[in-house]
Amino acid sequence: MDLEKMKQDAAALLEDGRANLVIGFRERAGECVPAFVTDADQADALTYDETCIANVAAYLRKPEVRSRRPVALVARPLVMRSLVLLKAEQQLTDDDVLVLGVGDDAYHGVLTLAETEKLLNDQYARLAPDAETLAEIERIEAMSPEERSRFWSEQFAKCTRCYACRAACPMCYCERCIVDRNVPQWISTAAREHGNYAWNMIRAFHLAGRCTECGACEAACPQGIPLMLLNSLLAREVRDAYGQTPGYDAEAQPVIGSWNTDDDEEFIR
Amino acid sequence: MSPDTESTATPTRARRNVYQPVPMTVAERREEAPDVRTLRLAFPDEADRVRFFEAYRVGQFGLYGVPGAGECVFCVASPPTRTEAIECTFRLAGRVTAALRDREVGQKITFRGPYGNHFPIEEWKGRNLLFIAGGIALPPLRSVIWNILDRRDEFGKVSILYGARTVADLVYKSELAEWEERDDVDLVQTVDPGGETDDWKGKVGFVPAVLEEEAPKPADTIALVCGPPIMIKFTLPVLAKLGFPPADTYTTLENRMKCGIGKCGRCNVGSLYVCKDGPVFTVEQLQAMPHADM
Amino acid sequence: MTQASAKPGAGTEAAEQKDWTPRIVAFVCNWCTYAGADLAGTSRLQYAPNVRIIKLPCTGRIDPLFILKAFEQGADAVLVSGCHPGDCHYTSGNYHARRRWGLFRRLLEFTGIDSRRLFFSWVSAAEGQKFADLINEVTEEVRQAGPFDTSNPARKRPWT
Amino acid sequence: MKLLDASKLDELAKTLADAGYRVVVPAEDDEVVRYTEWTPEVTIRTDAFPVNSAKDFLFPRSEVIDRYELQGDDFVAKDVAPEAPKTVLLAVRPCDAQALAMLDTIFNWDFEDELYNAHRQATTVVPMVCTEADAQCFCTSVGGAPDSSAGADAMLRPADGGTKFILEPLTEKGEALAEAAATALADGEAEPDPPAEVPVRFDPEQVRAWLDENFESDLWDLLSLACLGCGACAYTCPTCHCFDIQDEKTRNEAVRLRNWDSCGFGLFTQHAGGHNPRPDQAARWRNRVMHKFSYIPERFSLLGCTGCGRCARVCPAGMAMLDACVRIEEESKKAPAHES
Repeated sequence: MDLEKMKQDAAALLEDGRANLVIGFRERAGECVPAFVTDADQADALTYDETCIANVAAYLRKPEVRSRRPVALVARPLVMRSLVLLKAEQQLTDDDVLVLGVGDDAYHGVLTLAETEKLLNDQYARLAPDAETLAEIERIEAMSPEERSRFWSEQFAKCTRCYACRAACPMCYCERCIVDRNVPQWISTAAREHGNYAWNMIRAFHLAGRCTECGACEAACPQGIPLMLLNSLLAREVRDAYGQTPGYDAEAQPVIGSWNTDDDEEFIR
Repeated sequence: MSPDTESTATPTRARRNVYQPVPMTVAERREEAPDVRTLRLAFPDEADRVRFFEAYRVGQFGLYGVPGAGECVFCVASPPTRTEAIECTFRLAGRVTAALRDREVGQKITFRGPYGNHFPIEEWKGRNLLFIAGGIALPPLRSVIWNILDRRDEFGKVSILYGARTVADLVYKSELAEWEERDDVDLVQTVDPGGETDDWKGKVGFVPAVLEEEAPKPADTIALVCGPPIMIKFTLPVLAKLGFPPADTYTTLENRMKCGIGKCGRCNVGSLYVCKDGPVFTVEQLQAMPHADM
Repeated sequence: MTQASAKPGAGTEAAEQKDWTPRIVAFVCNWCTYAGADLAGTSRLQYAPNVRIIKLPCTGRIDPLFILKAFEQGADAVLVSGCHPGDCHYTSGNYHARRRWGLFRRLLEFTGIDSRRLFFSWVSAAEGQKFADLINEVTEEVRQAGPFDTSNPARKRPWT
Repeated sequence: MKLLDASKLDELAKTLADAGYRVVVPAEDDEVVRYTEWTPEVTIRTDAFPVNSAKDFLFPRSEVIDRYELQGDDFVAKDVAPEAPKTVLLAVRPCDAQALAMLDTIFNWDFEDELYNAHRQATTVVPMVCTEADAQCFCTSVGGAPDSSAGADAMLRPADGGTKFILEPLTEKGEALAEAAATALADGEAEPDPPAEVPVRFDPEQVRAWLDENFESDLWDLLSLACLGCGACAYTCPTCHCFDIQDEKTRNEAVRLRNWDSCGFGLFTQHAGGHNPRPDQAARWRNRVMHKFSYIPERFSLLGCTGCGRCARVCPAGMAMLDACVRIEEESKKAPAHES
């Protein structure tokens, strides 16, 4: 991958004012963490490898970042899809962002949102879901309901309700999250069984048809809860039952929020 | 901070833990303005009442609650000179205030307090007092006003400037009428432009503007200001211009609180806990904190 | 243990088990299924008394939160029922609901609330008999499935 | 000298459990190491830094503080007895033990918190000297040390090249624990291993001096730009103690709960009327740094940070208190703050 070219592009964007901020990655003590570059001469600190898992599109909901638009983001295909999806959901316009595209060990240069959409469809139309995650989903599906219940009891018992999963997700942009609403209080805020279950169910479900399976939420979870099992299960259902893979079409209707007359209703009596 | 304004709060009864409140009974409830209600609360347990009034100084607050809904912080709106019951006045804002609003006479709520510091009124004997309040922020000053009026001889001139968005939003209307009648109280009422009614006899204008126009004299006078942040922001410069020294100008901070006892960590302004070191501050103290968001 | 002392919450677990009858919460739409239930009633059709009906304007209004809350608070099963496709009073509420439930039930199954506790149906205002039959069917199936596992993470436990 | 074979930590835990202790140990749980209650099934891991802090067992993430029986519109107060089993925090990090001074202070500085104190009094603290540290460790910059015995009732010292532990009781609680563990221990001599080398990265006095002069600074905006506003740092921090109080009810019962909360959340300080004294993430992150390095020192004469580095290890945005302090110190050297 042409890292040097990416650094040069980032510097040039900042230099000529096409972007006021570049969000990419830097190395810190052997780890890859988000980097915020506002001056061209800092662009040299940028780096990228496959451990750069954070979805920096999440920053676009931050007022402090929005006030610096246009913002350029270092984005891999799954993050690009988040951006296209944000545009489809009217959260972004072409003027807000530029993309420093990375993927398949290649640097794709500076892209507009429209070019990003095209690149995705041309080169990344078939992104294989994570095989390990799918296999784990199938393993759990093969369990009895009681075993599944026990598995998730143990997982959700770890949840401290720090909401790092929500914070790390670009699609969690509600001004006031349902869990922070208390009239009425639908979801218990205590880090106990039922509140943890309801929170994790609703978080996953609010992302049904909107998750690009970038994995940022699971990576963000300090407690190691396998959140991608929930997200990927729903993503798989969205693909299989409704034939949709979100994030490829900025004109697309949301999966939940639209319908077909011939949608599956085998489960309805 | 003078020793007299330090917290005197003590738990009001022997309890299993510091968060457990005492029950109180709604003795009376009054509709003050749209969505603003006053509850008069009696102590079913005489020992709780005695402990409360041994501790209570004007300006302190309490946590009023309904089990299952939660607790809310309001000042004690009645003075320590009236020891049969206490009153609180609140605006409907969420789950707890809705539950409190729905409590009927004879039903119980929970209460813990008094917490926080207080207005050092014992230091004000013989001095004049100027009260400036906006909207729903009259209750913290109302307790001071009645405290002063109940000991009228000990203090000088009492002037009150009270404003609200509309005539309907003025709280304690019957008491305003009473103060209006009294010769020993000088009351000026105002409503925001457009908030007046046909028969409105008070002023029309924002509190800071009316204050400037009234131009009260600062000589030997303590000023107390309570209101929404925006009102305070524009009123303090007017007071300064009129010559009121910051050390003699008092206000209360109304930061969000949960515990009320210096633990939950959300009310702090700098290293000060509003629940312990406040809610009463002089403007001089506020100016010394770069941290106060006014 | 006598019948009288075996009220819910009063007896031992074994007694509860013995005297257990399913508690089913039904979220139904105002225009079709609720009218169907009404018709079943006015037609004096007999059906199992285990269902608590909660009426909403439309199945499109039934938030997944409602279902979670029902399980949290002790339901053994949840039934969601509305107008047949094409019959929605608001044109498309039931189509939206159908897609939503198609996904949400997968999530619940995956986390241990299986299909023996989640029911979906279309019942029109004219289908009083279908409603009565449905309730009987659902009640029997839940009876077979037994009480909802109190160790399921969805269920609220006593506060400690 | 009371000795234990390094391979027999599990046996020590079992002996203590048999003696009636709830034994909290760092243990492997999927791919994460966390402090957890010892059972014969757990695998103790002292080689990795636990993701949670020991505060979980003194200040639980959710705790019932009050309870009522509801009778229609009426209610009757019920007893609340904190569940405070006799506990040993075994082989925790010295920085976890050091943090107890902060918690002890905040829960007792004025009003005494009976719930916390019940847990605290029932707890014996047995840290293990760290012989390894990672890039996020900075205890030595904030008055701690990898072999600090601050807050400890007894110390576990790795010895003889990691083959043994020395159990060294320091307090009465520690003695009682050593007695309860007697059957797992042997008398003998061993050479303590050298503690980990943790370089000093900054001077907290220097940081504080800058903080005291720079409530308003462009640096806050820059430092907080990465913050996504979650509670991961606060919830894993051993000294963070902010909480929310929330009621929950069923038809017959209402409970009042104390749940962890974080100053990083936007709603933390938001008034009912909508006004927010900390309106943006810069103000919230500033409060976090100020609280630990200025407000707490000013108020209680102790530091609000023990340099455990958990906040950095868990932060999804790659933020770190260490980095912030180092940066602040750099800044203060650029434009020296007034002597305070």
